[in-house]
Amino acid sequence: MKKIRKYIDNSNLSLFRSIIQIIFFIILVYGGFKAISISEKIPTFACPYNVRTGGTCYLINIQHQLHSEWAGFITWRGISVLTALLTFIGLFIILNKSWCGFICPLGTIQDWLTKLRRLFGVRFSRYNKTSFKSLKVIKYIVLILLLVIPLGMSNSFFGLPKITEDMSAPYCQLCPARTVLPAATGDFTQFYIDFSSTTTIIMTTLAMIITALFFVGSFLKKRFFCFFCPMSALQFLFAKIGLLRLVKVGNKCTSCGNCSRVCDIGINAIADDLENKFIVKDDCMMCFKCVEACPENNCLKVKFTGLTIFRSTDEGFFKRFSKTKDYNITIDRKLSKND
Amino acid sequence: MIKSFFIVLCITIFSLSLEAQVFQTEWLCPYPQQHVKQHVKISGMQKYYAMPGKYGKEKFILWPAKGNSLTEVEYMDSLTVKKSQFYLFSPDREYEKYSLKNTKSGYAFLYDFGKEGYHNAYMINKYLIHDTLFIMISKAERLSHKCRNGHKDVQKKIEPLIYPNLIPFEMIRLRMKPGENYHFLLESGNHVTFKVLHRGKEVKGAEVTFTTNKDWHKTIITNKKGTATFQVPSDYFPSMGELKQKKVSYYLVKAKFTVALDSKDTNSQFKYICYTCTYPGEYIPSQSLYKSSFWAVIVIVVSVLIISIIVIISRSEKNKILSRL
Amino acid sequence: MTKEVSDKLQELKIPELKSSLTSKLKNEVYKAISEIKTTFQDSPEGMKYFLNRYEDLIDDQNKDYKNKKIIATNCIYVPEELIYASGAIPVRICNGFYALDQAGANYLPAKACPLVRSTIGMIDNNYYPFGAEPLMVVNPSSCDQKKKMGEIQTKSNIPIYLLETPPVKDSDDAREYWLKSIIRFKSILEKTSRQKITKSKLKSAINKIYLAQNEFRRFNNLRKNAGIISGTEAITVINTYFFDDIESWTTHLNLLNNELEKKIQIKKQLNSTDKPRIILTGSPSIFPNIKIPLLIEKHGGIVVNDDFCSSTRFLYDTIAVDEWNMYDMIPAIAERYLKPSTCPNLSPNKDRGRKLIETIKEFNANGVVYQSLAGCHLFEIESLNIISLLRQSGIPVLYIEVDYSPENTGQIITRLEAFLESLT
Amino acid sequence: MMEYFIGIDIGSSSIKTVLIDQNASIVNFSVVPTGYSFNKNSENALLQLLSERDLKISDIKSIVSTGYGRKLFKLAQKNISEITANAKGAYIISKLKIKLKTIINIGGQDSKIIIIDDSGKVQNFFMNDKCAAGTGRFLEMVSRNLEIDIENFGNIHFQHHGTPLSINNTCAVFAESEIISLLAEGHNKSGIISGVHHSIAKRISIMANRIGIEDSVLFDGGTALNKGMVAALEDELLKKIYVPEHPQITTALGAAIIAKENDESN
Repeated sequence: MKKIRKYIDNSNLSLFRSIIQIIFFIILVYGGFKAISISEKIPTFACPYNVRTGGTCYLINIQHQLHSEWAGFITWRGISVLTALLTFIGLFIILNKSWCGFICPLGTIQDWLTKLRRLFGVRFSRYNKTSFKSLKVIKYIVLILLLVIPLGMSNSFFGLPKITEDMSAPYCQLCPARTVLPAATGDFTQFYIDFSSTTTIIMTTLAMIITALFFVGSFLKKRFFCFFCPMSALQFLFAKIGLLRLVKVGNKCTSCGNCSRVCDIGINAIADDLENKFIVKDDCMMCFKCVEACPENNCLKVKFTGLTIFRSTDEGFFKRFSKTKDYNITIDRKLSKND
Repeated sequence: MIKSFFIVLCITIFSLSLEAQVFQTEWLCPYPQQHVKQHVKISGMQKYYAMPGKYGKEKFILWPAKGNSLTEVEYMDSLTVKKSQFYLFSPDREYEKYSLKNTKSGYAFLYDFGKEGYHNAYMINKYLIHDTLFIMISKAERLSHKCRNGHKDVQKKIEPLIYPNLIPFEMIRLRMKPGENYHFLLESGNHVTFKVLHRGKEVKGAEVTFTTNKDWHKTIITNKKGTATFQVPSDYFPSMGELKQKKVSYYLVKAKFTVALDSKDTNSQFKYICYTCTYPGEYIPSQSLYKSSFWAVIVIVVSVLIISIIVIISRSEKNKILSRL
Repeated sequence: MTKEVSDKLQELKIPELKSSLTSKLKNEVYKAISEIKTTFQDSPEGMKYFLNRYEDLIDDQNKDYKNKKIIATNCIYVPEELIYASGAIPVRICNGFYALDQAGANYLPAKACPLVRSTIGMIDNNYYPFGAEPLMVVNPSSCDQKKKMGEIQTKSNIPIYLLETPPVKDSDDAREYWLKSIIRFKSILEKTSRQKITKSKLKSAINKIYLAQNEFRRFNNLRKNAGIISGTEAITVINTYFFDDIESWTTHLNLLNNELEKKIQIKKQLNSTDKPRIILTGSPSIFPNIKIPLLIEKHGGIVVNDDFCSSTRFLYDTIAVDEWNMYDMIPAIAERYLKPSTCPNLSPNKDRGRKLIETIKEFNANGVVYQSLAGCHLFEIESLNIISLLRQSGIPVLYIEVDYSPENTGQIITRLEAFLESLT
Repeated sequence: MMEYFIGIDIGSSSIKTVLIDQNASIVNFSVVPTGYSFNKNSENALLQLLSERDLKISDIKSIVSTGYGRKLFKLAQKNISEITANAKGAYIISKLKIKLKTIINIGGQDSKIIIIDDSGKVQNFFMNDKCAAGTGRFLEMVSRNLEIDIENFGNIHFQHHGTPLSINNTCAVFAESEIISLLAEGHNKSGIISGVHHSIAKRISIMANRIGIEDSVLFDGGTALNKGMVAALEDELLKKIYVPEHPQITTALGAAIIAKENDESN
């Protein structure tokens, strides 16, 4: 058992993650060719606008389901809304936020863009503390709008006129996944400006601007979009009850800052926060790069239902970061009793 | 001399009127008369359903009608309908001899949503004039689908079905390749192909005319594969702001083919059989009417430029520190 | 010493003070080495290399660093990676020689910190490890005595570069200021060693230090089995990193680690000795000033670990770089020396107490000896809250004032013995 | 058969030996000046002690030495630091009378403050052995100058009424010249003596604040015999101070008790 544990702790998790990302990218974006469909309520992006999608993102579901009168929620429609939400939570709990880190195709595209930038040696951008704090709120505003607008379309709030039908599935119209994922299968029909009414003109132009922002942003800033994504905001409401957990032992931390430096999203709180154990912050995507980069034994641990499946060890750290090919030293530690 | 001329004239008028009378096309009209609209429920995609009531819950509805143009439609009443035969086939080929129901909105074909896929409804009338037997077949395909039932192996379920032994002469709409699915909507500007079949075999040389509700029509002779392809015209020009993306307009396709009987079985009173088959359908304005990818590309390129400039300026301050690396 | 004799010596290019200084240093080193050899009978085979390195340290004819570019550094804050990447070798010149302390006495007041005085003594007498003169001495502005030391006019004409370190470590401005000062240092380094620091050179430098750190971490882990190796020997082993060539140091430490691991397999018990396990903290004790750890281990204690910046702390913290490009490596290097640092010149220094208590738990030590060099105000002031923190968490602490002179061990011994007896 | 243990405290100014039996009651004790070769003197003191109770060296179960010369005393099986010995001795002596927490010991060459926990183990201690001010040596120097024997310093202290003369010089050596000038100005000796007592007491109270003393304080060591010193200390520390019957021998007694405990444990 200890041998397996040691092998896992020394393993190169980033390699493993990029393999998983590729696999799920194929499943979620090209699943339709083989009629694979994971489920209609996945807690990650798998855009139904992409005809060949291998599953459907839950956001479009919830927007359609909320597009009904108040009375509707008491009838069978309310039950279907509830069951949809429960399946979403059920799926989400298993992998917690690592749906974003390991599976989301949009995230995978952003990681590839980062690798591209790295090739050209362009410097990455990083938010300083103040802008990080202020930009953090956007994804919650988007989530609230995403839930309120469909309701506003079918019921009039405080006597105001109902929102026009053109705004159906408001977030999906603006979401970069609608344009990017179908493009990945070669279908560029989603790149259009719809002139049929002023609302559609505004919405589709915004969508195009957001797509441009998506490409430029994630080329320069690692995981640019994930910072504004309402799915991560929706997920965070249930992150605390997830089975997969990232736990930090505060007093083992030497606050060396490695974890916040390698964090793609640039979360500083993981290095500064020494108090609470459950260290997943709201924009964390649980890609576990921080656990790989932590040189302290047992400081950062990945637990699945209480069982530690991956933890930070100094041996693992040196195995991952140093090269020993032209030295006659090997990095391995005899299994000592107090491990 | 004048007398003979006069006789010939009245014969042609008579035959014309006969022709006209005989040759008014019969078809199953998917839209009701104006004055009965309130008895009928309309769905998001302008598909008409019978109100739930005497005949159980919501049902598809088709009104047998006559008339060459789609605008002045002469709905058949009880008299003419008596002689015709009605057939109804569900997607898994269950056959049911059908009789019309007299609903508030007139004599109509009513049938359940039932199974996923296309339900076929047929009306057959036979007329004998001189030595030709006119067999008028009006066909209608109605899709029944609920998203809740999922979208599994859609291609198989939407294949056009034919019944050669019961319906001698038929016409099918070939499914759009690739990827036609339940949510397929024929857009003006797209091509649609019809195949004419006589007792299951493709018919070469049949006349297929395609008419829209703006009385635009076009006739094509089927080739040796029995198919005729039309390009759906775009005839919807709304002013700014009133564009309804999903405005449904109807089309009617009529195929006509006369077969000469061989002289052997002389006992029949006629030498020629003239088959005609009608097939109604809907189409919506083409997306290119209001969607332009050209502008999308422009917006993207412009915003990429603007964003990059903004980002480069905001990064220059940090670059100064790290520039000496 | 009549005038003619000193003139003759001047011509022979043997400065008179130096000859007697060498002999003083030599016997200081030999005395320390013999002390270690006599007190610790079963010291592992691998120790020999490290003790010999000290003997080579003080003989000027040693050819190790003959034609190499040397950069003398004076504190943990100076980034070694940059020096290695610029093709030079960093040599740390803080030392524990009492003779150099005396030699530097006329530059600094009596109450000044002996470590700074011995560094000034080394610079003034041009007495560098292996007799190899550095191109430049890098002197950080960490504690105030080191900062002022840079300005003192000594006989040596080697340029002293002041590396500006921030007084605080948590604020963003301090980190940016530190990054800028590191970048300025990089360009100065490139000028002095006339070699451009490129991405690949920096990466291989970081890699060299990774391997050294890996061996050190193994060594540190092994010391959890108290009694495997004495604290004094451990401090001498790590102190040789100051001046030794990094690759040979790493390979020899690797051999020592393997030897220790075999020893643990044979011995099988974990905490074999019943002697009280002591953790040393406070001002660093650098070879040959190993008075306190030696006395503790002579009188029945065992030094399990320490958090001196001259031994455990300066090899402990590592860098994790996401993209091996300059714009990521340089900030990473800068953060290595600032963020995890628990040097008392930074305030507030909450991390130090927290980490000390964590090391105590990890090495299940029984007590802490807090030593502060006479005149080192930083450690003296910080001792108040560190000692009260340790007292609150029920850990016995002894505060001792130390200096480099070998005489006043009598009083220290009584205090140490009383403290050790109160632990058993 | 009665077992006997000996604790010997080889101090800078005097050698104190204590002989106890196995239920820790003091059989005999002696205080002898250290002189030059304390090795020989301490041996004689030991033999002298035994002969008074007509015992021989062989009857002694174990001997523990403490104090400055503890390492060089051949006869002792074990030597411990005087801080641990002092703590143990003071704890045992005062166990019945007070709940001891702080021990102030002013010896010949140093002055110590020891904090013990309620089981008698040393918790924290502070030692001043670098500066002669506040040690017995300072009192010896004053007695030489005033040609008054230290023993009767105690009652002379009380002859002086009113505020004691302030000897503001902290260093023992310079305080000597200050005392001489005070004498020249015609101040009476009792004022000077009480001034000296208070300056020592002040030194001790500075050390006390550093370490934070707690209630039930015990004062021992040679200087504790001097009543005036005890009074001065009580004024400075504002605490009731308990002085054992023979304050000089507490450390030696502690050593003897530790000898007994070690013997019992193994």
